[in-house]
Amino acid sequence: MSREDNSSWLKTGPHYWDGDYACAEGAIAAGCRFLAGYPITPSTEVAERIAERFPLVGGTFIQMEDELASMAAILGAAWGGAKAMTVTSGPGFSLMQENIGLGVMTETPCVVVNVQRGGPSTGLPTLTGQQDMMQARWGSHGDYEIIALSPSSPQECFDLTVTAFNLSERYRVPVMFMMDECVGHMTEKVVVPHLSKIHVLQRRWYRGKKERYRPYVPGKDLVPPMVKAGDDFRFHITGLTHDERGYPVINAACQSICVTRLVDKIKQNADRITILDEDRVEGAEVVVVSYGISYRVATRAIALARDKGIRVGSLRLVTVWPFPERRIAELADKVKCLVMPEINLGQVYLEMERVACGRCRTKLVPHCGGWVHDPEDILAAIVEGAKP
Amino acid sequence: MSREDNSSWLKTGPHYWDGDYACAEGAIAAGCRFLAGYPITPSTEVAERIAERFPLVGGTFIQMEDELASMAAILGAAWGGAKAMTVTSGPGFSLMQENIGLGVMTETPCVVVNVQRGGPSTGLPTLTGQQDMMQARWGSHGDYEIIALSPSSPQECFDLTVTAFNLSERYRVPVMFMMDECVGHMTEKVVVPHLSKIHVLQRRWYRGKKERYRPYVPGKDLVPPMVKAGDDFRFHITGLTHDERGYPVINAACQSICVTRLVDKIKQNADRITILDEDRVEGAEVVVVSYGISYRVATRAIALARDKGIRVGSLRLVTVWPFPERRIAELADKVKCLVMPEINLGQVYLEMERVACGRCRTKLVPHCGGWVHDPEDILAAIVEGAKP
Amino acid sequence: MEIRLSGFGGQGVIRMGVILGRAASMFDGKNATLTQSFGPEARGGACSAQLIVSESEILYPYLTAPEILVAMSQEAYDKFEPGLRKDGILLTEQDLVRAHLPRSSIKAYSVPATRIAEQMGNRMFANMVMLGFLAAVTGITGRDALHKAIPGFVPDRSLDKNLEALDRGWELGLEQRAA
Amino acid sequence: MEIRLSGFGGQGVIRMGVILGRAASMFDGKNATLTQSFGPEARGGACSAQLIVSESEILYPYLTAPEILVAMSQEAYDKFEPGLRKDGILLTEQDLVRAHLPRSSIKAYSVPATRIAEQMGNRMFANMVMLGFLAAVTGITGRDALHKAIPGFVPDRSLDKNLEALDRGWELGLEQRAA
Amino acid sequence: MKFWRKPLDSDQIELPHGRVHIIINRCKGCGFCIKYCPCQVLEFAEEFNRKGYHPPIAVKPEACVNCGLCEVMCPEFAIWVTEDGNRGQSDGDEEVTNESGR
Amino acid sequence: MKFWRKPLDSDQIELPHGRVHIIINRCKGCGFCIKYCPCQVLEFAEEFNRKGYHPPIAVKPEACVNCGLCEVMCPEFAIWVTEDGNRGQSDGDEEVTNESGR
Amino acid sequence: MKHTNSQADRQIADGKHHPLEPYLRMDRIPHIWCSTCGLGTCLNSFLTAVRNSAIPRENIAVVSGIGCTGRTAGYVNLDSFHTTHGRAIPFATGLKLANPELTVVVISGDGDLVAIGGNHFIHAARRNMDINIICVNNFNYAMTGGQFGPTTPETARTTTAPYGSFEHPFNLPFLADSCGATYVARWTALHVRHLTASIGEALERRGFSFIEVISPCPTVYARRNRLGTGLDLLQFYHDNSVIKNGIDTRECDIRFQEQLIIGKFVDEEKTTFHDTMTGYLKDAVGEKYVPYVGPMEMPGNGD
Amino acid sequence: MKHTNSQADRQIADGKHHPLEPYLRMDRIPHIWCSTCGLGTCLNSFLTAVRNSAIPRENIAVVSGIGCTGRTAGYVNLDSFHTTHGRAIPFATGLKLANPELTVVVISGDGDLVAIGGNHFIHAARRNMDINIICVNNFNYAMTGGQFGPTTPETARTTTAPYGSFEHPFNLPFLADSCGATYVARWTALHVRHLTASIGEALERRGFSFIEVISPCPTVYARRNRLGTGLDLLQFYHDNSVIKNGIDTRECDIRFQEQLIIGKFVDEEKTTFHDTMTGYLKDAVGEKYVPYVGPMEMPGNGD
Ligand SMILES: Cc1ncc(C[n+]2csc(CCOP(=O)(O)OP(=O)(O)O)c2C)c(N)n1
Ligand SMILES: Cc1ncc(C[n+]2csc(CCOP(=O)(O)OP(=O)(O)O)c2C)c(N)n1
Ligand code: SF4
Ligand code: SF4
Ligand code: SF4
Ligand code: SF4
Ligand code: SF4
Ligand code: SF4
Ligand SMILES: [Mg+2]
Ligand SMILES: [Mg+2]
Repeated sequence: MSREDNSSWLKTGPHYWDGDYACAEGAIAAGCRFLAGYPITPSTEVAERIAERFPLVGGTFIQMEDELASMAAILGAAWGGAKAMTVTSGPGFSLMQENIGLGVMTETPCVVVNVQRGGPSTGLPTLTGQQDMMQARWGSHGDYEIIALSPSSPQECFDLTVTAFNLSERYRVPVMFMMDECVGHMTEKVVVPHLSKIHVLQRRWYRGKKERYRPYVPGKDLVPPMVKAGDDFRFHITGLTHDERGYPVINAACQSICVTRLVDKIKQNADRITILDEDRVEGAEVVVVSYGISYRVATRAIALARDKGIRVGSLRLVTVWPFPERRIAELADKVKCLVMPEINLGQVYLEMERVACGRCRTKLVPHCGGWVHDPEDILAAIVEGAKP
Repeated sequence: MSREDNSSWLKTGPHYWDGDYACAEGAIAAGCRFLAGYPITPSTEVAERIAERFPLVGGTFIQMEDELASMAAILGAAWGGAKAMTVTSGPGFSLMQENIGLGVMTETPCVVVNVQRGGPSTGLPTLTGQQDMMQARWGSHGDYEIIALSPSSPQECFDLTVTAFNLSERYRVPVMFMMDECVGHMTEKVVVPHLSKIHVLQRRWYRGKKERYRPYVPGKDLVPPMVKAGDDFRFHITGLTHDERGYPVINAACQSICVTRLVDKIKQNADRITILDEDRVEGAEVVVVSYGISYRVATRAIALARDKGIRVGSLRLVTVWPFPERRIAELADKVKCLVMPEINLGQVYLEMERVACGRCRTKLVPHCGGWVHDPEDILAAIVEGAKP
Repeated sequence: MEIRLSGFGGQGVIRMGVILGRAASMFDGKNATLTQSFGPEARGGACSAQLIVSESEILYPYLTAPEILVAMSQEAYDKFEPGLRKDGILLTEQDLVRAHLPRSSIKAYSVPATRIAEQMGNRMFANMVMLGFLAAVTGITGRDALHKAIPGFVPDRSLDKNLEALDRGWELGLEQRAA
Repeated sequence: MEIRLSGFGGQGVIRMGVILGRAASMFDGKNATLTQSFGPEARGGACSAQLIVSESEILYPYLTAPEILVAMSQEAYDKFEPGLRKDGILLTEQDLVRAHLPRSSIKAYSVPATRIAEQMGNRMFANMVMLGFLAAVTGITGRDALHKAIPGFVPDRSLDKNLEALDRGWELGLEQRAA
Repeated sequence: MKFWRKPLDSDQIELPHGRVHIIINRCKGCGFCIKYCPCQVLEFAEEFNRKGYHPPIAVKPEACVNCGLCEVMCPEFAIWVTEDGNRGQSDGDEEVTNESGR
Repeated sequence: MKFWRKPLDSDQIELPHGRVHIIINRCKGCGFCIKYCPCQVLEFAEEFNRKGYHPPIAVKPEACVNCGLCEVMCPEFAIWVTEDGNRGQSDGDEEVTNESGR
Repeated sequence: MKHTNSQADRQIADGKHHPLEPYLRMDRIPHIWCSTCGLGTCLNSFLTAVRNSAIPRENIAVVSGIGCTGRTAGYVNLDSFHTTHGRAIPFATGLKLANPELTVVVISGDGDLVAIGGNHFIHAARRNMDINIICVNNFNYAMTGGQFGPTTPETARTTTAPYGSFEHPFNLPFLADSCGATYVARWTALHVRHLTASIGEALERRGFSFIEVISPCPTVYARRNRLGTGLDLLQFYHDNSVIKNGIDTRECDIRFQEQLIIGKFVDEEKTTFHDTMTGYLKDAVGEKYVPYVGPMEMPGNGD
Repeated sequence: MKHTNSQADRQIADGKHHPLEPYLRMDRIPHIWCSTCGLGTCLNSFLTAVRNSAIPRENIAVVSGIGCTGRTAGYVNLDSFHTTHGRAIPFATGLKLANPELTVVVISGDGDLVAIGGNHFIHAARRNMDINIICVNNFNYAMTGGQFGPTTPETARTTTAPYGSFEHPFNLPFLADSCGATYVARWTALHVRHLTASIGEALERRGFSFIEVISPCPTVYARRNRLGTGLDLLQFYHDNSVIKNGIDTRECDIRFQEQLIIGKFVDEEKTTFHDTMTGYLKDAVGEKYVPYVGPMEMPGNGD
């Protein structure tokens, strides 16, 4: 909302921004110079900010005719060489799923921001939810793995947008930036660091010989380097199952190689991708696992529980997908109960329950959406979980 | 493919049909008289069959401009009073997700057929997969519960399509009919029973006073009766969170009532909805849990394992969603291992693992798609699972 | 300090919150977390902004017991008045809110913000009048900080008018506080 | 009895399987499960149909050791010949398949199906020639059952031509079998 | 915008041709009826209604020709006319507001 | 369709204007080149190629005027012409098939 | 006025109620639209046409997408459907085909119908689907706070075109025409008499009809462009509209705050989708053809 | 012919290779298209135009959707993208805007571009997005086995119109025209010279161009309609095409096996999206405006 000095592309210094604006500025800081979007509450402010800022920083913003087009356009832009992003909320996110799949299949780096609102369907357009978390994981047809992050403050909307772009470039996968309306419309001080303090990962360009370039020959990390259109590589990409050359090969053997690597490049690098924020987890009897706005709400319940003498830890999922199986399994062996508040009826919780595998109790604190939890509800679950 | 006597609308008697045709005939038998679709391999034959048959049985077939339109059209048709269906495969299924959500939110009975092929993205258009199972559950934004069935033979493509319509009318929810390419393109004898032997559930029309009609006042089973346009009820429906009158109310309290009932009408009726096909499960050390074509393939592995003296049972998920938590939990207490072959990298399996909750071992036999499992791979998992 | 600003969409309620929060966080060296809630997706619905101003880090971002309530509409007043702390401060829009009998412990002000704004030529300035009044009667932030915080949040061409409206509110607030 | 029919898209390979399976299941009182696999989504790719004919219920629907292989294209031949049971029967399209040295235990026939079909005016009939030939040399089902099974699976206007092609293949098969 | 300074509850006179009815608290003060009335029957009231808008009042009720334009233009269904001779006591007075007309 | 009964590997004569090259096994026998050659240079061969199609052969090679129509119409990139004088030994013979031209 | 929907009207005969109250969901009034917004006027005009129409109101269904305009479905006391953004037309298509007796009216915004919903728009027009489209064109996506869209005139400012829009907008009548629409008209929220008559005409005829209504959005469009209130915009329409019935639709471009060409541009007879279908299939299938038997009569033996 | 792409051509100088081999992914030849299908000819024509063009081939990118035609992207030895069904145009839009130096050509089927992709088509035309569309119209969805679509002429039979199609098809040139397309032409697979020249013209000019190519699909369209092979259809085109350059696009309807009007119908100058954007923003933003700096130069300090 602020219009302070627009001349320098990076707005180093303190600001009073909401999460949506901070996300837009984070994208600019990450080097994003292409955004295609279609307005939808409560995410529109990200695009609005971008529309104002891009002409001042050398970016191209296009408002497409719908979300299908927006998603397709950022894939095209990524192959044109840009760091690209789109922004939406639930209904638009549903429409993007097919082309998110194309992004996964063609290993196209890009960032998809979903400022979550209450669903299903048009639901609660202006109110919050965390109900698209499983959709972020499973919304497109076919098998794939994805990376999803969830910020808890405007500052993180800035910082983690940069991280989202970095992960996207690192692993060549569309990264889901799962905000929620509360964080998107929360306004706090956001400090933009000096340029030199922001770690931006550039696209990992192919540096080998042109003649030897094959689009899908991965490195040791299972990720292939990229090229872009116009550089005489004359490469081909397709959403069909393909071989290393990027050519369609329609059989089970090629499918196995193609899809296995797509999945493994995330699974095998999961520990490197995962970002967790832990607080007093060692020695805790109960650990509250949370993300997004629910983390902020949980802090109050945790404080109240600690006042009652319960040893409560907090584990915040900064990255939600891939699910931090290893860490959760470790904790399940140590604690009495893992408590998860989500503004949904149990989504990420299902994964937590599965991974805990009966080794400790797990407790969901559900919420249908439209508002955040009453901290008392989380507190009750903690108290319950701390019982012998 | 056959053109035997087209004159009577129900083709009682034996036929040699593939699964796609059988599904089309099942829809006709169930009273479906509206189909909107958009061609896609390997599901097109269902629509083709319908296009040929509907003019002979009083149905309206329309080929829409895309899958978004197809899904929206069947919702409209359902409110016009028709039993309606659409047919697609992975990419089209992705495009339908937003309006599936509208169907869930407005409690619109209809059937969505997905003849699954290999994904993600365009993937393996002509080859099989079971990779959209989680998408069927989580593909639209927001929280909801869904019903999904999976047939294992052309005969079941007929029978279960009728069941799918019945469940859809009973619970007022879009029912996902999750075929796979193998079953869709498998040709076997299909016997169409006499009309009197086919149980068809009619729409559960509202029978109360017109003036007192409110669209979302549920019965004891949590399901409200329906009306249709043109009967002077002058009702309103919306994809927004709504009250009993169907009017938008944008707050958390209404959301809680609205979404909770949508979810509970499936969850609380889960035992009534669930259809399982069990074979020698009592006393088994290992139970193979499977669905669709994978069940057919598993039968061979089971036979081989029994030859080896292993006590193997088979549990076939005829309904996959809602997941039969109760039965799986029961079995987990009794067997050494639950084995699940899926033509995906672990989807329904995640639910099985979660529900088994460490009380028995669970084993996934994954397959990337494009073809079915080698029965030896399933056998190996059974043998492994039977170990002490 | 927990403050709730409320009214209907289009009154600039959220903007009041942003300017106040910005003044506190950028020019007064405090932490200030602003959260907001809308009614339906369109204009005209109920809307409210919640501001916490604190010297220490704010983790839980919502109000637990608001000390200040600004109600710019009847609906907002009816909804939020009961939640106001019993020693709180209440500001209502004079023409748009018919206050019930106020709780005696509460310090209540009725502000003719819309009327003043209309006198200035546009009811859109009502929020600035209210903001100035609010700052004056509560001392939550100084007039200078507000003057610094406003540019960029109102159209440049009406900046002066907005500042004038703020000052009008401020003056009125000072008067009433004194009274 | 496990049978694999193979060739490329457009040759009517699947249709052969359907007609054969239909004849067996509807007119011979057996169980017959037909499965199929395509190549790429368009025409011209490899395609094959697998048919199991059995007196008892067929649960596992795929071939374990095919006894009969029909190969209408080189690609199909190269791919599937090694899987044919060592005492199996092999039928190849004469002009389109160059067979390797056949395994001695296999009974191999080279059928000029396309050529005969072209003589009849359209290579689309090649599958029917092959089908007739197949039935004749294997005795898998009778000519009558096939004649009953065909209507509805070929355009009505070319039904007679198709039956004729079938018969031509049948005659040739009988000859060769006798030979 | 200029206001007509006659209080809202003033009586209306019966008209030869048309009789205008206004539900004051339904009005959002857009002024469409006022501006497009061909006979200048209406003016803005000085008072606010309950929503905070200035509704119209019939300042020249006798001039109404029952053209119906105010009725069909009003976005809020707050104003309509009946043929004169209709005895309904709905002279722009709050009483007409039915229970849902909040 | 009538076939030209001269075997596929017959020699071709050098032409005054254009020299036609055919990769027999790339051809799918559509006949576009044959039908639209303005000079009736081409005919279907009687033999099948490896794909089972009848490819064209140049039956009147001397008549080719190097118009290039066969070249631009061929959906399979199986036929093209060079200006006469070009010494490439690519007379419709299989040798021209490069390794990927299966 | 012929008060055919007279039963509905009985309750308002006492003059204590606005004559359109029977056509409104009074428990939802006041609506959410802003002061001086044109949408209430459009709704008023539509309901007036319904009231005047010979079609019994139980046979009229309204389908809307999402947007300020899309809220219309929620206020009409008719069978009404508030669907998803952009999908009102295919929903209406299904509704109409499943219950061909219905008169189906789609009322939605420019963004809903020709941005995200553009594909359905052109295909429904092409098929001559028997539905009536009322497209309220306020030159922007209002519901989401005023972004530009495919109808925003060049240079107009919106939140996502903070420096002004530079995309060429559609000429909607021309677009509809090119797809085969058989009735195409454009009016403004000021031209309520024409608009009402036009809607009435569309309701009563068969085939795809398209009525564009230029309507003020003071809150998010006009304000950002300093065009004043809705009242000012009506004045603008008054001063700048030219009625040119039957003009070539090519000529109907709209430029920012320039002349507005309005009128009825196309009015042709063409067999509707439904009639074509039934007629064609009757011929092609012959005796065996069984037309769709209507919604209630589903075969089956169950409960 | 000017062999500007001469380097690419060097390898075929020996006459042992088809001159277009450098422009083809020879390791994917033969393509999957049927015998007598027109798609190979369309590809040939396109590549001939590329070869003749002054644009270096590394600057040409091809984007296809899904369909038989959509497979084109897989055969051209250029940067090429086989995207999702219907989304070639928005993908191409992103590609073009991110790398404005590229000449971006969308080659796809009628179904892909105007059934599922219709919305993107009309909006790209409206924006005058600087991409070239080659739409191969074979009157059906061929890849999926021959269903009717929005271009199928009335009465033609397809698998989903077993009794014949009864929908009115689009007149694509008129549709493109109504959306503002600045170059609109139609040819057939027989008119390879004209087609090649037209593609060449489109490649070299700026702005949205639309070239419709009527092309035989013998396998699934012609067969079901008993129209013979592709050879027969070329003959039909020969006998029934009339070149009418510059004719009003309204006149370009296609009826089943009737006269085909072909030619170049529209060729106008209009500023492209990109040029409008940069020009407009330069004016509106003034000195502070920083145009898009091209793909490689992303700010940042990382590795
Ligand atoms: C799939 C989807 N995308 C975006 C939105 C957000 N959205 C709601 S209304 C709207 C545009 C409304 O514009 P218009 O149709 O012109 O209606 P108006 O509000 O201007 O009357 C948008 C983009 C949505 N609800 N769903
Ligand atoms: C979302 C989606 N829907 C449907 C399909 C199936 N599909 C593939 S190609 C095609 C139509 C092809 O028609 P056209 O674009 O005309 O190309 P043609 O094959 O005729 O060249 C369809 C419907 C798909 N791949 N994706
Ligand atoms: S009916 Fe006509 S004359 Fe009477 S008040 Fe209304 S607009 Fe004026
Ligand atoms: S038209 Fe209606 S809302 Fe507007 S001022 Fe008149 S009565 Fe009030
Ligand atoms: S170049 Fe021309 S004349 Fe020579 S063979 Fe080809 S088509 Fe005939
Ligand atoms: S045009 Fe090409 S494919 Fe067709 S016959 Fe001639 S050489 Fe063969
Ligand atoms: S935002 Fe605009 S269109 Fe929406 S209700 Fe307000 S004035 Fe009307
Ligand atoms: S199916 Fe038709 S369009 Fe596709 S390759 Fe074959 S002939 Fe060509
Ligand atoms: Mg609009
Ligand atoms: Mg096509």
